[in-house]
Amino acid sequence: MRARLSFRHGVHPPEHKELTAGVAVRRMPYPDEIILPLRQHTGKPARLLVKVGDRVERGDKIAEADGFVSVPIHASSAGSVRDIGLWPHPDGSMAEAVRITVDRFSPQIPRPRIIPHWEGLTPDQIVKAVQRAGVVGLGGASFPTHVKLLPPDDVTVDTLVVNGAECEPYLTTDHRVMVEYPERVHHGIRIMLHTLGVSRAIIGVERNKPDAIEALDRTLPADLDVTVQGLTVKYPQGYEKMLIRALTRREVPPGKLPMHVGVIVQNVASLACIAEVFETGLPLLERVVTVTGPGLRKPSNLIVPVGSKIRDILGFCGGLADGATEIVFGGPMMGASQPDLDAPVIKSTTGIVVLTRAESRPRRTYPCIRCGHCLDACPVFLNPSLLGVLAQAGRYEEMEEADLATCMLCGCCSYVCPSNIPLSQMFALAKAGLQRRKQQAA
Amino acid sequence: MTGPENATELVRHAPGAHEAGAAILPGRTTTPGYDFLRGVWRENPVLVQMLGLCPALAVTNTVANSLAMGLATFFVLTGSSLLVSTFKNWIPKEVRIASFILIIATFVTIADLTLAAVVPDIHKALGAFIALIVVNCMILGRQEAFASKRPVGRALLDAFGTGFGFIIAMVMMGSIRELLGNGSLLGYSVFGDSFEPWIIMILPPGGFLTLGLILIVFGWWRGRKAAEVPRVRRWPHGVASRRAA
Amino acid sequence: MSEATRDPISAGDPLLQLRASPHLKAPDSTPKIMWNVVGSLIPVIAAATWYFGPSALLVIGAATLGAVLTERAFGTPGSLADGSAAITGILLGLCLPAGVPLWIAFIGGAFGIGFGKLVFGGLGQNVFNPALLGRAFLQAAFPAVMTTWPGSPGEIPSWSQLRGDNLAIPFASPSTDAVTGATPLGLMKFESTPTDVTRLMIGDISGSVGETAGVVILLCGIYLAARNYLNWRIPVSIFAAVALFSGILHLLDPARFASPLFALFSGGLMLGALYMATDMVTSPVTNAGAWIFGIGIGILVVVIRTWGGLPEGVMYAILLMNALVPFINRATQPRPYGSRGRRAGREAPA
Amino acid sequence: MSADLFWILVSAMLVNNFTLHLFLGLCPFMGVSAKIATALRMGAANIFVLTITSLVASFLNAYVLPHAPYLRLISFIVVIASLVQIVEMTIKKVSPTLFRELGIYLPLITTNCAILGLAIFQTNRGYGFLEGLAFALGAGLGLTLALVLMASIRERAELADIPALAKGMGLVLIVAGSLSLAFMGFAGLATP
Repeated sequence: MRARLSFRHGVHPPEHKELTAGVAVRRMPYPDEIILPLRQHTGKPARLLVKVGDRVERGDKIAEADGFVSVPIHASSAGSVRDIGLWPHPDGSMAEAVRITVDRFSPQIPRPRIIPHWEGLTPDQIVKAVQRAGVVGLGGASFPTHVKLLPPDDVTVDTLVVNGAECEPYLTTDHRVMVEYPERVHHGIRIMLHTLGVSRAIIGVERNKPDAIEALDRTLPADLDVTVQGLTVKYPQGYEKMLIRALTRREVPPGKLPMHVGVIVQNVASLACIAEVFETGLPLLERVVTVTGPGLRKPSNLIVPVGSKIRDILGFCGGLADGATEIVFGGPMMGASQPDLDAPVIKSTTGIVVLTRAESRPRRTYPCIRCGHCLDACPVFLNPSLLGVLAQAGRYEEMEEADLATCMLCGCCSYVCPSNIPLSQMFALAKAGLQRRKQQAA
Repeated sequence: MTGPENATELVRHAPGAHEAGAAILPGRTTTPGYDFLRGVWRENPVLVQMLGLCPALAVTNTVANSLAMGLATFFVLTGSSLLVSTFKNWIPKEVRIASFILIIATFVTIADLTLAAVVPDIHKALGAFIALIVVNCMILGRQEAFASKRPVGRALLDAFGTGFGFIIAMVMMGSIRELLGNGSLLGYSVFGDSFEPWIIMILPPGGFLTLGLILIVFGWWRGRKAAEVPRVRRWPHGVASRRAA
Repeated sequence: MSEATRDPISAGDPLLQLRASPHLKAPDSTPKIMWNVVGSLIPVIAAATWYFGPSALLVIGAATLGAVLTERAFGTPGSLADGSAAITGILLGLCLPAGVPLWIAFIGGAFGIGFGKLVFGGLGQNVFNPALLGRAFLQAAFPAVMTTWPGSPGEIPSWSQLRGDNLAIPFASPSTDAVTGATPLGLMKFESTPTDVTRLMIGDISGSVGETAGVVILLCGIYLAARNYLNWRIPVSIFAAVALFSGILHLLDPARFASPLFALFSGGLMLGALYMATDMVTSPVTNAGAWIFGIGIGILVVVIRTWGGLPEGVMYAILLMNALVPFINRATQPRPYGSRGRRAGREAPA
Repeated sequence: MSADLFWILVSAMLVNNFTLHLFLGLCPFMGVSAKIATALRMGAANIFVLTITSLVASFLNAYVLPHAPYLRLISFIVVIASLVQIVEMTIKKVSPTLFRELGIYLPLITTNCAILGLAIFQTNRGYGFLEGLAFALGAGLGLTLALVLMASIRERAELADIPALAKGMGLVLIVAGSLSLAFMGFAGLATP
């Protein structure tokens, strides 16, 4: 059964995945320097364990989890700690980071198994092992994976939804993972199902990746209830709530988590990562990153050590082409522009997209003409037109009444707005403003 | 009967009544000239305070109608102000609004019957709107806010000024609407026979649009004047300082 | 740049831009939509010229000039470029009789933009369709001129002849020596004479400059709908409501009430439904609202045509529903994702 | 008979709308039309008072005024004002909730020209008891319609970039003029 599954509304930005969709994943050589920010996940930053001058081996823990919603950080390369201090973070701020000079002559030998084999472990032990491996959601959300694996007692999870949608234009990270490591994905699903005590898994893949669907189908394990579902190609199909809606017809109420409707969502790359962690016994040290865009000479899919600087990666990909104007971490719809080429790739970096003037040229803003295109685009059925007017008037409280909280800043409204009103940016500001007001009131 | 709280409600809710009420708070003195001029222009009942809009829109389709309506209102206003300020100490506070209305209604009845006898055509054209002078907030507002608290002379001055201001507004509206809507003024053709009249001007929408446009033009004119000579007010001596206080 | 350069910085000298997401943008823009609407009107204007000769171009030109000059004089600087004033002018010109004096067309355009749009704050803020407001103003101001229809194209001796006193001196009444006719709706209402539907469709009838060629307007509207420059729900619901309502009446008394096809292709319904009612600014933003809006217009059109004093009611129907749009928008707010149970029918699970 | 009543109602509501075509009830139309919620309540209060007024006017016309026509105006205004006062006190006693909703508008309505206008028009046109009721209902509905339309437009305009000059009453008047223009479409709407 392969009905056309999707959600309502959404947009169809040009995909541009052809740049890297057929390019096999290569391994990038170790750069000269690795930058490891202590904040690479949602939750509390990790607590520093090393000091300047320390020698670290590949896989060494350099910072440990600080609390439950936190994960440790491991050295992705052998070398010595050169510096600890503020460094450009991909989110645009300066954040505390460990700067490691890579040992050019180290063989980067895998250390003895750090993470145990999963067979025979209890679910609790697996969860602990996942946390110890520093695994976070690799789809971009960077939420610590182990937290999702411990649903509270009052919710029953019946389905594992595997996110292979990859709806962001340009990105082919998950695509290549599915095509090249389908067994790992299935292995990861097996571990997850065992841990959660769930019997059913659905893999959702957008239909623009037939080879990925084919690969996953071919390697489908016979003993598990896993189905591969083709999904309509539409942004933001890969957003958790949209994916759940498309695959299970369930809707996550505002302020609730997917687990409250009986679903756990994992990204294919995260699952492959979990499988790899238990196979090799090494924590999360590297990840697949799509480096692409019209402003890049050699678009590629790379395995890069976490902490590699943009500069080094772009250099490996042939450098910037003429006319490159903007470097975006993540997909171009929700990603963040990078002001500094020294910012490192972190665990949640799905891709680096180099845009040119054609995409990034400034556009004149016109008054809202109430065309309603944003309402037709909004995947969570808000009225961005009204919210935008309220935002302009600074009426944040009224925006809250108009369900601003449901907005996930997917950017669909900004994308379609013919008047170039920066709607999602205004909503982000309004959300921040509301939070500030609430804090001040409290 | 309508109690005192109704009166305050009424005055508070009448648009523009806010400033009008503030201007005559007890303890503040105004010059006789100011009492007169305030109503004529500065606090023109129609153009500034937006009172008495119903007649200003309904019967201003010709200058003659506007003038008749203006004069009738003027008569009722001065008559009531005279009576109210004369008998202000005899009118019990609790029933003062009702008494005002009774006094006004009496004068309106007189005006109604007089117009019917003297100019039956115009009386017919004005129709029910003569009777509706009773509920013209402007008149009741002046009684409550001014005539019932001031000596007879001042009350008359104020009524003259306000009534005159009302006539000015009425005639202004009437002239614009008759000129465009009929090509004439007071019935005399201005533009000649070949003029294509703008019928809309003598229809209800024309009333709204004309007043709206007048307000916008006045706003623009005031804004320009304020920009030219900031903070200088050309009003009788003492007024500017009082306003500033 | 040579292949040797490995350092990305030196490769393209990027002045790195920082922008908020999304970093991609759909190709549509407000001026593009507006000028596309203008472009889609060219066949309609051509048809108008074919039927009403140079008068059509003169009237459309005068109305557009009135609209554009007013926008230029009082609007925000540069707002002419977005094309919305031009649309207002052209649409107004298209719904005037071909014989109106040019000064009247000019005043209509100026009034529409001035009182219908600029007073509210310009593009996007107006409540009433400016073209229709201008038309309604002219209808109320100069009722005689606005109901003097030129004879149908077949009755005019030569194509190049003016269809009325277009060139009357400003503020003067037009002379009345042109060939005049009656619109199909007028004939139907006052003389109970229906007009052949094929003639209605091709436009060989008397009426406003641009509203007679029903099929041409329909095709242009379909083009706009296909490009998502108009909300197809509005015209579809108008047509459905008019066809249904007038169909019922027609069944009750075929002699008095015209057939649904006649109702659809007569008067300004095609132009109104496809170009005026779908004006984005003055129609509801929600799709549920668009249905309500369209059905309301359809019903009002039939009510006014059937029981009102005027033979045609499309303009008033749209203006009245324009006034209701803020209310409709409030009443049809979409139900956000996850708030199941209180969701409107529109968002019901597929 | 019932058809006549229906057309009286439609006529008072749409064709000769009290506010937009007869300029009655302009004070609430300008003053209490900033928010839809208050506009609706004001409209409801108006319908209520208009209906009562119509009843009273019918009674006065039938039994009192034939004897003293020159007292028409005075008796109307006095009786209406006192009646509204009584109604206000009754509502306050019987239903405090309703009073909170409508109460504060009642005294405002007393001196609203729409009320006296209704009584006078009803008398001038010689409407009987039922016709008067239909007329009052139509007038009230028309007033409410105009109020709500104006309020919804103003709520929208409040968020718009209105030019400083047109802010406030200028815009309200022009919107009223436009509404009045649109309502002209109902002209001639009458018994087929």
